[in-house]
Amino acid sequence: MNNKIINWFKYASPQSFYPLAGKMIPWFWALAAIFGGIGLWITFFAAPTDFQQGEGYRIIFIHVPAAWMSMFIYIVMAGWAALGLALNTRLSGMMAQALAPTGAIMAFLSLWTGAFWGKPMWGAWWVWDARLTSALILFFLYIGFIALQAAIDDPRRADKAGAILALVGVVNVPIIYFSVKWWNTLHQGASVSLTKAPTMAATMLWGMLIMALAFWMYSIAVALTRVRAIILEREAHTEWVKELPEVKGTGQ
Amino acid sequence: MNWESPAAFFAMGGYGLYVWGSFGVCALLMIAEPILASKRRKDILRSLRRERIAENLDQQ
Amino acid sequence: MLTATGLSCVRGERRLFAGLDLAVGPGEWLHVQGENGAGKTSLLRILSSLAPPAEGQIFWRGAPIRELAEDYRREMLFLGHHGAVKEELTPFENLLLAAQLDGAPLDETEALGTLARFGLRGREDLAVRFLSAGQKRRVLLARLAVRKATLWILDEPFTALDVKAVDMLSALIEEHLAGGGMAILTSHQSMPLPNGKVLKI
Amino acid sequence: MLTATGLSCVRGERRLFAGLDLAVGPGEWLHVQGENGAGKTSLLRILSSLAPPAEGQIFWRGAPIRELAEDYRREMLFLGHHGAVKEELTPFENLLLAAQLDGAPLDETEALGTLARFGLRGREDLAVRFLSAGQKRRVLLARLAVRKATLWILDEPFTALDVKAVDMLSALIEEHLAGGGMAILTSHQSMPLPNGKVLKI
Amino acid sequence: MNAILAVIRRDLLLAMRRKSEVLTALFFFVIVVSLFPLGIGPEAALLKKIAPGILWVAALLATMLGLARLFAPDHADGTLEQMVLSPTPLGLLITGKIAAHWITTGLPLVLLAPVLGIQFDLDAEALGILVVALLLGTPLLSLIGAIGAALTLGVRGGGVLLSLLVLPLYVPALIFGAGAVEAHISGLGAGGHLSLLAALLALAVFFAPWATTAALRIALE
Amino acid sequence: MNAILAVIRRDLLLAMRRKSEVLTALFFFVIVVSLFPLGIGPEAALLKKIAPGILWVAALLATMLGLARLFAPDHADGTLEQMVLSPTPLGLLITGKIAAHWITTGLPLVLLAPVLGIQFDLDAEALGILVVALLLGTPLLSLIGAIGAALTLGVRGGGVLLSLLVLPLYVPALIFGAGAVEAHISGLGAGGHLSLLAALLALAVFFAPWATTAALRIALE
Ligand code: HEM
Ligand SMILES: Nc1ncnc2c1ncn2[C@@H]1O[C@H](COP(=O)(O)OP(=O)(O)OP(=O)(O)O)[C@@H](O)[C@H]1O
Ligand SMILES: Nc1ncnc2c1ncn2[C@@H]1O[C@H](COP(=O)(O)OP(=O)(O)OP(=O)(O)O)[C@@H](O)[C@H]1O
Ligand SMILES: [Mg+2]
Ligand SMILES: [Mg+2]
Repeated sequence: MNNKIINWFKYASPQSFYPLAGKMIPWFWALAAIFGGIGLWITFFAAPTDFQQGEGYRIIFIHVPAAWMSMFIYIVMAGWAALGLALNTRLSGMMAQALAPTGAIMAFLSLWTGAFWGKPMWGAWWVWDARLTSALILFFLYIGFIALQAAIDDPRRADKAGAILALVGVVNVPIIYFSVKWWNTLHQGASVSLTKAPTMAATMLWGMLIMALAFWMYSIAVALTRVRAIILEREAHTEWVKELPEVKGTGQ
Repeated sequence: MNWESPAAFFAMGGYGLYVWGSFGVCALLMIAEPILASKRRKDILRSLRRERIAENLDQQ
Repeated sequence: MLTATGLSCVRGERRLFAGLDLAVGPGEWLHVQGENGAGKTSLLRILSSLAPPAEGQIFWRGAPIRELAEDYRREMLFLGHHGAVKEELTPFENLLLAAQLDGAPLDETEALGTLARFGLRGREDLAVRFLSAGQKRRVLLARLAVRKATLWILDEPFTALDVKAVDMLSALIEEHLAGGGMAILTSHQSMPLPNGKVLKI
Repeated sequence: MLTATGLSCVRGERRLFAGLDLAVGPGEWLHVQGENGAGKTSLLRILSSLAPPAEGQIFWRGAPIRELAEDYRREMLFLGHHGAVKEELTPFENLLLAAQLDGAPLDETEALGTLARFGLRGREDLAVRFLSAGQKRRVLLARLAVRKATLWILDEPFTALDVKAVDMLSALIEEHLAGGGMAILTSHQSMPLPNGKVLKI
Repeated sequence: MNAILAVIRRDLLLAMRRKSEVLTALFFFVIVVSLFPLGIGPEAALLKKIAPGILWVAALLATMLGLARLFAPDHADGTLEQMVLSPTPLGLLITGKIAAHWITTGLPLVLLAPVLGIQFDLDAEALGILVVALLLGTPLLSLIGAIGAALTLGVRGGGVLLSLLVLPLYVPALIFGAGAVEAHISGLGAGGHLSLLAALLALAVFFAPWATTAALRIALE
Repeated sequence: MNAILAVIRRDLLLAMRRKSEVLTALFFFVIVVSLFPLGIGPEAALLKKIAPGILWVAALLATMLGLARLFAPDHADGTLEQMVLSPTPLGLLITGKIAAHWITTGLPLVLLAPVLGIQFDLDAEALGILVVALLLGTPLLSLIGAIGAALTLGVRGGGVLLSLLVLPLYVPALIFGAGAVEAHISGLGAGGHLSLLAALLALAVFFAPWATTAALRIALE
């Protein structure tokens, strides 16, 4: 028990996390490739044509995982941020910073694929639907987080300011979600509404779940890659970085 | 298999633009992002190595 | 009694100083000296608890200042490069409001008297914006006289002051020390005050 | 040759000085002295054509500076309390851009050399925002060395500089004077330069 | 409590001294509201329909414009540093500053809004609801805005970054605020919207000063 | 000419250094545009009708927000004083600064506007006209704005006073700009509006730099 805590703290230091992350990355890439392969196969070959939406519905296999990821990542990011504020561990801030761009990309993908789905289905690239609107606002929150961190030069300050923003955001995301939803249902005009997806066929469900797993693995792998870069940038002048094989020139 | 020919596959039953527009951008971003992330690491490694060499030169 | 042990300061990737120890007792003052960019201002900000040190500990009457928090701040007064003086307000209003924020409201006659002592007679009701460089500094320094603090931390207090004002301020500091106060100053000129210790960075 | 006759300055309803005459010839410098708020800065702004005098005339080589306009400004360099230094840019970029704006682009090695001369080696690529008070002044003063002006008008140039920098700047001014330049300075300290005239306000 | 009052008095005095700032925030509100009919065209029915939305967006922008100057001047001249070093708890001083901000920007908007509402042909009851909604909503805008102002303090490009951070967080206030008036106009009753707005305000009153203080401490470190 | 280019290069360099400023002006535009549907409600037909007005008002506000920082930083750190004292004619330097302002704030808006137009379901031709109108209109906004920025330089509460001065002057640009797109949508043809906009621009190009320079000289005296 005691040992575990010590271990945990050991890996919370950038110095020991850096090589650990390096070892984990290839595994996550491999998993991402496997799940991605299976998922794509289901997407294009196993899943049957939808009798209502034709082939266009295949977008759902990336749209939904991207939308899920964009929300998950925000929560994970806020979690790291809270940890950083509470325990003052350096790694937490770096993790939050590494996750933000991936989260923003996921949010963007959900918007983009949604728009490319909406055009054939609704005849419009965009409608001011509750879900769409709150996804858009989530994207803005990500951009705000990234812009704030980019605008502050001192990394420690950037971490803390980012952490507060992420926490304020995480309180607000559900508020925003429900307020937009309510706004929309009260005023739903003559415009189109999201046709509730029919009870999904088992293949589709499986395809979506597997694609979601692939997105998970991808996100972890990229975030770890990025956190390694951030660790190096921040700790460039520490002894352990200077002793790294890849810096000494003996590795790679 | 639900596709009669590669052409049918790419046409996606008339939804080709939309389906490939989505999957294309998705693939593009998911390829670009890891490349950029690892380039970021390589860049900092390169500058660290350069600094090290300069330091060694200074000491000599 | 302020003591600090093993202080170090890192700005960006540059280590300005490390392993710095200091102690100032009642009636003593410390002259922090060093070249431009040596880290004097950074040290003063650390001592005043505005910035945390990269390493090391600071004690006030034996207790760490991090823990003392408000108790330390009540006894300490920090005046830096910036004025903390509102350009739109008059010297008089500035002085009254500063005292109110400190929780020790000031009597109007006392405020007027202090301003006159600092050579601002006739400028009490002119917005600070119109004052000359030296007069602005004087408004700031007037806080020294009204706020009863034990430890003064002053960053280049003599900047922009003319000869008369320099003498007056020296006398003020001397009086403060004689009453058992402490002071930490930076200055590029030498200072004619007794009981000084010098700390070179 | 800069001459001025019958200058007076009014700020608000206060007449700071009146009937002021002065003349500075090649190789000479003028030390403007006075208490805080006497009107030194106001005088310098008038002489540099930034503000018009309430009364009086200023002549440069015999012609009124109002009429000379750009011809006067090309030969004159004014450095005041404010930096004219961009906090976001590095000292190196600041110097290059200032030179470009003056229409006399600077060679990169020359710029680096000047910065090193002003003790900013190792800070060439750090945004000015991070520099210490004295280092910021040094960036500003580096313009003295790169801009070839005949008349220097400097408002408290020694503020915030450490001993070494004060010596260096004095040497620079001396060199400028030896080469037939002129200078008008304010300072509350005495200055060890030859050929000085004193103007008390 | 005394400290809060001292800060409020100080900030109001400063606002009086820079009178133009308060007045022009108001004029900004008026002008933005008046720009829309110019951009959209003079159709009365259309304008009436979008009036609550426009009034709220304008109020939101007007509040936001003043935000950049909530802490910046105090930061620039070192007052904020002195506040951190003051023996009074920083949280109280900050609460005072937020309150003063609302008094100088939010309150005037609330008072002016009915006049502008009349221009769009809103009836008396709708105007009443507009005022109540703004009365609940503008303090919320000040509270949330203060967090953003503190986070962007001393940061490059702070002014516009501030809007980026704050505007998404303003969305619920906007939706319920404008929604209240619209719901009334379309006969649905504004009660629900208003009580949600009040709940948000209660949440913000407890949470925002804390977050603002934490952000300020970081900015000054 | 060289001087103009030097100033443009300098300001672009500064803008790159404060990247967030440029980017966030853009996002401000995006966010303001997105706020309106939230205030007004999700009805597609209504939104499509008011889209040009909203886009133009948002562009106008986004330009205006950056205006306060057109001369203020240069004023604060004494650069402007040095520009006045520089042997290069001040008018040229100022023209350079205005051009740089347009490149960093106006141009990105023009490029982004079509994307936002799509959100409001505008068709391709309407989007084209929107872009042309903005291409003519945003330099106009920068030019007129520069006069206001110069006039309010160093004035207390300048930021908001600025909006007060500038917004009324922006009205013609707004009416013709938004009018062009609306005229097209309602089938009237946008030619008239666009050529009026072009005429205004030509007028401003000659007149505004001169007025700005004069105002700056006064501000610095
Ligand atoms: C720009 C446009 C769009 C955006 C931003 C968007 C956003 C989202 C988000 C955030 C989710 C996850 C919601 C959740 O799990 O509760 C989601 C799921 C989903 N979206 Fe979209 N969407 C868009 C367009 C569309 C379109 C056009 C369709 C279909 C006609 C669609 C169908 C779905 C379906 C079926 C789900 C999964 C349903 C579920 O899990 O409850 N979306 N979308
Ligand atoms: N991000 C950074 N990276 C590298 N160096 C930095 C950074 N920030 C500050 N510095 C350096 O830290 C030092 C700060 O010094 P400080 O302001 O404490 O000096 P000082 O002793 O008060 O000098 P002065 O006499 O000029 O007032 C400067 O040398 C500055 O160049
Ligand atoms: N509007 C005004 N009304 C009255 N007096 C004013 C007004 N504006 C400025 N003054 C006075 O004019 C003087 C300006 O002096 P100036 O800045 O030239 O002084 P200085 O000699 O440079 O002083 P220092 O040594 O402090 O820099 C100050 O005494 C100031 O109080
Ligand atoms: Mg210093
Ligand atoms: Mg002066």
